[in-house]
Amino acid sequence: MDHVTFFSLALPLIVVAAMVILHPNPVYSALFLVLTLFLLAVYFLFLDAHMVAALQIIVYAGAIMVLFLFVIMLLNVQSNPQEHQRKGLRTAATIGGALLVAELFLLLRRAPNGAGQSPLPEGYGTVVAMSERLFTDFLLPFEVTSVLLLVAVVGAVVLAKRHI
Amino acid sequence: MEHAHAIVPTVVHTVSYLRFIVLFPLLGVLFNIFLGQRLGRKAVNYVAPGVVLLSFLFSFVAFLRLPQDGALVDTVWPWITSGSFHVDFALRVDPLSAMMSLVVTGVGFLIHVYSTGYMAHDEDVARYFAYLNLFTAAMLLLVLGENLLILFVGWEGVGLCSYLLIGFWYTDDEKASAGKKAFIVNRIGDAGFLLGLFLLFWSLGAKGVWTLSFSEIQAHASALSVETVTAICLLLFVGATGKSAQIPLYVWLPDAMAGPTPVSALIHAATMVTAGVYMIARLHFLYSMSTTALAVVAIVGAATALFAATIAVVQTDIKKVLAYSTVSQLGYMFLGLGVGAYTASVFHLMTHAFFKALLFLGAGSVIHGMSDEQDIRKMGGLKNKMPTTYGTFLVACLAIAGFPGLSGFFSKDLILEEAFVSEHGSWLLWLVGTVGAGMTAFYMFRLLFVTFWGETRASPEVAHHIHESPVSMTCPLVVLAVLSLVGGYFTLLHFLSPIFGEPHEPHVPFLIRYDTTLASLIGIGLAYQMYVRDPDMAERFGRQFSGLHQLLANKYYVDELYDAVIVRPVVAASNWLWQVWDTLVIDGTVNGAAQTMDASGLLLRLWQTGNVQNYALSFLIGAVAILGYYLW
Amino acid sequence: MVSAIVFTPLFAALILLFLPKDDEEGARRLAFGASLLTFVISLGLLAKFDSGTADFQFVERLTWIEDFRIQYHVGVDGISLFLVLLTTFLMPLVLLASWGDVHKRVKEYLFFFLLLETGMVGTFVALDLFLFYVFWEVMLIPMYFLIGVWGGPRRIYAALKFLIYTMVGSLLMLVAILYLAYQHNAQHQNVTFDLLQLYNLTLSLTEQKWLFAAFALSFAIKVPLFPFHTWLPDAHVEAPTGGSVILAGVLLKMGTYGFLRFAIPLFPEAAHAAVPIIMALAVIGIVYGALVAMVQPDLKKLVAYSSVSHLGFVVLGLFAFNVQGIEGAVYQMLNHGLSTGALFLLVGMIYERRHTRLISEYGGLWKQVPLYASIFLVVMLSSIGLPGLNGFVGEFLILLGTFKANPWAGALAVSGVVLGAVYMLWMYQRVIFGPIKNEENAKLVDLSPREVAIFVPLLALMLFMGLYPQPLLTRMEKSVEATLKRVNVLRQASPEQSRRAQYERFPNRPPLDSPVILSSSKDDTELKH
Amino acid sequence: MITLPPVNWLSLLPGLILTVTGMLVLFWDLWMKDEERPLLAWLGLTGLVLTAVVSFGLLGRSESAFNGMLALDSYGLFFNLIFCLAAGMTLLMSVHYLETVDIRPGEYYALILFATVGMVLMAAGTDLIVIFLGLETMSMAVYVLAGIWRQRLQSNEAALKYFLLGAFASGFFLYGVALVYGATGSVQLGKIAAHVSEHGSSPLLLIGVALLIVGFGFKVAAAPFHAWTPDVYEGAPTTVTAFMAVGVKAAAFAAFVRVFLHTLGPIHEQWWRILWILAALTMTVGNVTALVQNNLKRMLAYSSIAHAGYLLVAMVAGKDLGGAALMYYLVAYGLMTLGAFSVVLAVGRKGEPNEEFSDYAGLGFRYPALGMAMTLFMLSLTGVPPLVGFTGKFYIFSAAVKAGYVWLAVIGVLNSVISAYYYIRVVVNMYMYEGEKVPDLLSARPALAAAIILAAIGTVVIGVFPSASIALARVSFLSLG
Amino acid sequence: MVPINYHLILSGILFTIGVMGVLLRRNTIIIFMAVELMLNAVNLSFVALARQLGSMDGQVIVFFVMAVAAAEAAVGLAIILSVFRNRETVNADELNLMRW
Repeated sequence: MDHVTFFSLALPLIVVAAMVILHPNPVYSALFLVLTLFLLAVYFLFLDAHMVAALQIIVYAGAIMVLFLFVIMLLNVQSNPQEHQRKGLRTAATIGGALLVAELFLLLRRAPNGAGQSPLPEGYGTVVAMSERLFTDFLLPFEVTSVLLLVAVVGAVVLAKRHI
Repeated sequence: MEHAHAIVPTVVHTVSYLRFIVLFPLLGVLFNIFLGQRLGRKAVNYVAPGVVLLSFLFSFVAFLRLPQDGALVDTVWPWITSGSFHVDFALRVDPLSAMMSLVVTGVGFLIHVYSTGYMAHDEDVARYFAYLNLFTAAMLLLVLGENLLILFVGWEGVGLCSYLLIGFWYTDDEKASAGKKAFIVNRIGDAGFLLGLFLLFWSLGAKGVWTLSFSEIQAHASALSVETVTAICLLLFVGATGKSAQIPLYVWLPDAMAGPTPVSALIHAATMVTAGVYMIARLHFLYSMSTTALAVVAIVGAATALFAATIAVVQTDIKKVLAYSTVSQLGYMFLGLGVGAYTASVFHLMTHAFFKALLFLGAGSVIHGMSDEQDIRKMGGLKNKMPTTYGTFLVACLAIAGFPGLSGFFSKDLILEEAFVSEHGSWLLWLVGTVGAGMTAFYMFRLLFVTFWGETRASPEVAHHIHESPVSMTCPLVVLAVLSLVGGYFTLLHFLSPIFGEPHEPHVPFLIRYDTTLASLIGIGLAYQMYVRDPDMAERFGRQFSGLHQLLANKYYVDELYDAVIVRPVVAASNWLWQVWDTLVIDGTVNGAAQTMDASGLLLRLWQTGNVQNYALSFLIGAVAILGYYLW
Repeated sequence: MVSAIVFTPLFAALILLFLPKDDEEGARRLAFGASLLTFVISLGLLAKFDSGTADFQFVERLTWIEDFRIQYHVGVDGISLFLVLLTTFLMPLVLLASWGDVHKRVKEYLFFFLLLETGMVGTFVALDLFLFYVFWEVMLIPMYFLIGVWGGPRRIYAALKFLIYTMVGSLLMLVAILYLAYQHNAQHQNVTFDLLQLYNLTLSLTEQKWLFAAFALSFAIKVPLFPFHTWLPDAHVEAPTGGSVILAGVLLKMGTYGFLRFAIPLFPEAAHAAVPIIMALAVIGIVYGALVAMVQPDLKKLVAYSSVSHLGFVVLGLFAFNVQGIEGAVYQMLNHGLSTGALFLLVGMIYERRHTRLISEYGGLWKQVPLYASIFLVVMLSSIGLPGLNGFVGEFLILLGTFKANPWAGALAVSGVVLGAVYMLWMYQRVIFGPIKNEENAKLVDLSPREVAIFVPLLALMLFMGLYPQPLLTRMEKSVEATLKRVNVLRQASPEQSRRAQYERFPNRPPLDSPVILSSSKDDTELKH
Repeated sequence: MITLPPVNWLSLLPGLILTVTGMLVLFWDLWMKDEERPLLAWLGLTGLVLTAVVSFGLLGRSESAFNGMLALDSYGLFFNLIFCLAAGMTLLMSVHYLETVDIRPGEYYALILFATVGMVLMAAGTDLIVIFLGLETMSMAVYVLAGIWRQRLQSNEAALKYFLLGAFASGFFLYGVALVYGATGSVQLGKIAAHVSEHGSSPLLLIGVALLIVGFGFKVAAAPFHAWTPDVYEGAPTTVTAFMAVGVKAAAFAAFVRVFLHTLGPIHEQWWRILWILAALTMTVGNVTALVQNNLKRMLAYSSIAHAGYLLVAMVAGKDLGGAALMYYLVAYGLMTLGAFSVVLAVGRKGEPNEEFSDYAGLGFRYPALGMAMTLFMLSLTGVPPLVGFTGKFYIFSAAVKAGYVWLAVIGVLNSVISAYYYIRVVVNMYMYEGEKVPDLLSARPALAAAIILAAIGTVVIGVFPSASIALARVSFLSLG
Repeated sequence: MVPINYHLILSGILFTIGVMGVLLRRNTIIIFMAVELMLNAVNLSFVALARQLGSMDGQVIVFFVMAVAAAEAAVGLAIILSVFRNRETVNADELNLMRW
């Protein structure tokens, strides 16, 4: 990824991500999040992560975010009039956030920055490469994910079902 | 290597019957405690004096068997051994202690007998005799103790009995207080005594002599430096001022008159109060080493003699007069000790035991006859109603006044002479002593005249009841009167020479030779003038010198002074320590620590606002801090 | 045998739990019997004790926690022997006294008492620091309950104060114990909590000072040394009679025992360095305790503050670092156990009758209860150290030793003797003497045979220990000397001192020189033979 | 063609048994009558006992499975025992509790079992992703469990707070994983360890470490990441609170210790100061705040924070004794905390939770067994010998002192003193005040009674005779290599 | 070519935005969305690092993260729903039944 591509993706990403948390209307926030996810997908493409990019759009932007939007609509939550009241927290959070980003910046700058990466193996980032890893070394996590999802399902049902 | 072993002057003969001298009174104590109440007054009246008589007999046996230049020692059991410290429970009879034990048991027996009459109407007689027997035992332990610690045991023991007996009529708060005061003032002295004992022990220990035994101390005393000896002697003397009622610790003795009169006679006149004199005599070899210590003893003694005499002049309570007189006479003994006239001093101790016991018993007889009245202003004219008492009292007064030929004369004269001529004496000491002697004669005869002569001033009911005391009381009076008469002829000088060395014949100037006689005659004459020939004169004087009179009548306000300077500040300080320092400061700090914790808890609790975003914020702060650590 | 003494009470306590709930009499008998049995067994120790050695006797050793080489290691020497005996001796008396003063939740009361006995005896016999610590803490809990449940109106505050205060010290001591164990590990390649092995550690002076401070704080709180004493009056005032007796009689001794057994021999140089501080605190404690005791309106508080004063003597004696001082201190521990224990019993008995402890409520009791008053008198005299009774021997030896170590401290401490007489006699006068001012007192009943039975052994022992202390002193001699040797061997003796030490072994030879006594004898510690 | 790697069934066995049991519970629940539902608890218990037995039997093995993703070692197995203890006791406590509240037993028991699966994975996982997934599995189940009493507002709120902060923390944790991955080129602990011991630390690694600390810090409830704990513990159903306090904390520590003491052990120098401060802060904040609580559950929540602090002390102390000390202490902590919560349950009754301190007034003498058990637990939590809490603390402070962290040990013991105050307050209330609360009879709740008795016996026996368990903890910890 | 730090720093910025979102917004759903943003920032790191290292592991991990995100979404939204049912609010400020 060259500098032009990087910046032309990074800057919109930051702006859009910022809009997620800044826009008063939850629906818009969610939509901005979807946008962020899209941009990220594009970003992933440039990083040779084709499969991930696809999943990002299908699963994340497609499935998960729809769920979010659905709940927002369901609860019909409007922007909260008291949104801006807690000034102390806001100031503290802003300072904390600024410190965090500054620290991350300073620390990550020091990270080893070999721009010339190791040569990519054949088929890097493809479905084949992905699934090969997934069913060999990552077999156990893959199976564990099933338990995780089972828990999530049971949990969601227990909590959300009106009358059990 | 200048350490020299002094020759131990006495040959020790080990015997095992001395313990019985102490044991009999102790058995009497047990009898009185456990059986006295049950077996009744009669049994008590026989047993209590009986055991003392047995002690007297054993003392007498010991006295008779006393070898020419030796001592009898009875080691009963090893008492305390701790490291290099070793003390036996041992008793010793040598001329000094033999004389003392005879006086104690002899006078003690008489007073026990007297008490059976005096206490005839008291329901608690068993307890009384238990105390009295215990006192006898403790006193015997004191005089017979083979070492300084056993002496101290007796020393404390007699203090205890004094406490118990002064407060014998405990329902009277004042009497109980007097007992307490006696014990506490004595304890102050004892503290000094203990320190002296420690210093002596360790100083000798540093020379390789680990002992408190008198003979051993005597043998090695010369190894000690003069400074050390001075310190030891002065500390021990503090103890003596407490026990023997010298300035500044004499204050308890007048109050001690709250006890039954026989007790005053035995403890606060004849025996216990002389313990300090005995102790110094016992350790005379130490005192002789230190001019300073002797000087202090002499000055305190002389000062006390005069000081107490001045107070006695204006007292109106018959027992108080006698009490101050005792303090004064004890002053003479210390004066004697201080000028190195140990024999004279001990001699005076003995004669004083006779006549002062007699005086107290006489006073007791008077009080008994006057239905417990003690104020001499309400007496008068008793000489006809109580002839025996009067006669014996007169003998005693003459003896104490130093009337020539009676016991007091010899001993007092000896002391005054020595005060003048001894290398440790001075004309000033002599002068003070002589003036004091004159005053003694004056106040004693004032007492005699006011009490026994003239018209009775008692209320009719009391006057009606005035009677001579029973035989059990008058008999001891007579015996003591005889002793007061002839006591001066007991040749103690020679008897005690194994202890104090051969007496030397002092060269005494002409005037000094008759000082005692003169002083006593002047004193008696003055009293006669003031209280018999011109009874108003005393009152006139009193009015003319009302300030002085007040001062004397109030005993120089010493009690008040002590109260203001010591007692009150200490109590106030204690209260302050308790309520402010202990409760507020220390406990406040402790509780404050707990409260700080609690407050911190309340403060930290504010962290838990219940708001999930605040929690996230604290979370973020933590993360930022940790990242900051790595950045830094 | 030692284990039997430790665990008999515990065993009895467990049996007690299974007794029917309302069988109070049976529970009392069981507890009393068990404590009596324990006492009898402990007499066996006395009988078989060999006073010729400083070694620990009746030693039992079992591996307990393998990983830390922690052992169940118990044994007694001449010092702990008597403290064990004191504990087992007081316990039946206290339980006998409980017939009168405890009427609610009797079973639990007895349960905690027996548990307490196990803890106390265990503390005295433990030779493994871990074991010691376990017993040390175990003992806290029953005492806490005894104060908190059966105590007076402010019992909860007092109990909590007692617990927390003691814990602060003891937990810091735990860290110090751990440090020792691992220092041993560093030096000798094995970790151990065994006291006898830890004696062989070499520690730098700085280390010693820190560790000594940790131990000393714990013990100073327990003693209690001024200014750590404020828990004591509260605890005493609120505790039930039996609790007070044991608290004063035994628990406070744990502090002084701890100094003697642990703090001083483990850290001799630090102990020497601390002498001025500790002596100063002890002397302050003596005078301060006495003064404050003097003005107390409450009987129990008075006795409590008197304990502060008395224990000051004990600490003073310990830190004199000579035979007299330490033997006197150990002796005084026993004395204080007896006399203050008896005082608390007396106060308790009168409290049962009148339900007040205010001195001003009493007066003139002799008339009504002469037996009580007489016993009180003897106990009081024992407490103020009258010769012929036990208190004197201890106090005298302590002062003797202290005077050697530091004449000024000795001189100040002697004032405690005077003040002791002041507050005791004053109190006695106000309670026992005088006219009966309060009508209630005219109805008082004198001691019952059971109550007299409690005092007979106490008084007998007071008299015996006052007149014939030698059997006790002989048995503790070797142990005390061994402790002293530990304290002194590690110090570099100056040539002058060693010469004197040599001389002291042959006391009949004249001295080589005549040093000025006071100044040079100050830090000289003599050892017999 | 992909060839599946060989599957080491043995290493999966504990997790597998639990998963299957959980699913059985779910299925059986479908056709079960209401009054039979307690049987589900016994089914779950059977599974847990079986897991424990299997784990115990496997002790001593040392195998790596799934290409270094999962370990079959004594370390993980020892933790399995703790998890089974926590879950098993929770089930015992739940049997009667669920009858008094509106909670569906089927899902409840299944979720507890699934959460335990997650814990087992966390303890045995030797790959950050496995650990992460285990963590999420466990967390997800516990989020739901916290809010499973749907009618109770506090329960809802607890779940939401826990969830939001948990997800937030997961983000940090995952970020840490990412950076560690970047720094070392792998997420497998073995490879990370090899990389670290070869190359030492790098800035990227250290940020990763920092973020991992944050993530673990949240799960173990270390200050300042602890703030959720009191609210969630108070709001969640009591049984779940107990489960969280013991199980979740143990699991988090299991992974924490494996990652830090073992994998990142070579760069101990780089992180011990952070944990030192966290430990000191956690102990102090937990204890001091607990002082002013009036609700027993909330007090126990703060107490659990404080105990996390003690456990962190063990981590600071590091490899030599620290790890084993931590494992032993977790057993101790588990026993006494579970016991304490059991008593809290026993004192409560339907519609009347009786969780305030004042509700305990006078209980001690009226219910001697209950009182005695609670006293034991409280004293043990304080660290009074010879109970297990003391032995555990002794072990931890030993480790600290041995490793040279004397001052941390001092802070620790001073904190113990503070803690005495509030633990003893419970005892004070039980024995020194009068009250008239009447809890349901314990004899009508045998399962709960069994839990209390079990915990009490454990508290005493393991405390007085700790040798065996200490040895086991030591051996297990050493199996980490 | 852009150095790896660029990606990482961008990831860091996005992560911080997510964190800020959690702290600044009252609406729990939006807070939750901010958390998702954080996860995505991490994903970016993973992918960039995987690219840098030339290993597929990072991408596989992203796959698992998505699975976790999905699970979280299901559970999280269910929790929010159940709270909303009882309290008619999703405002974080009003979740204060338990405190101190």
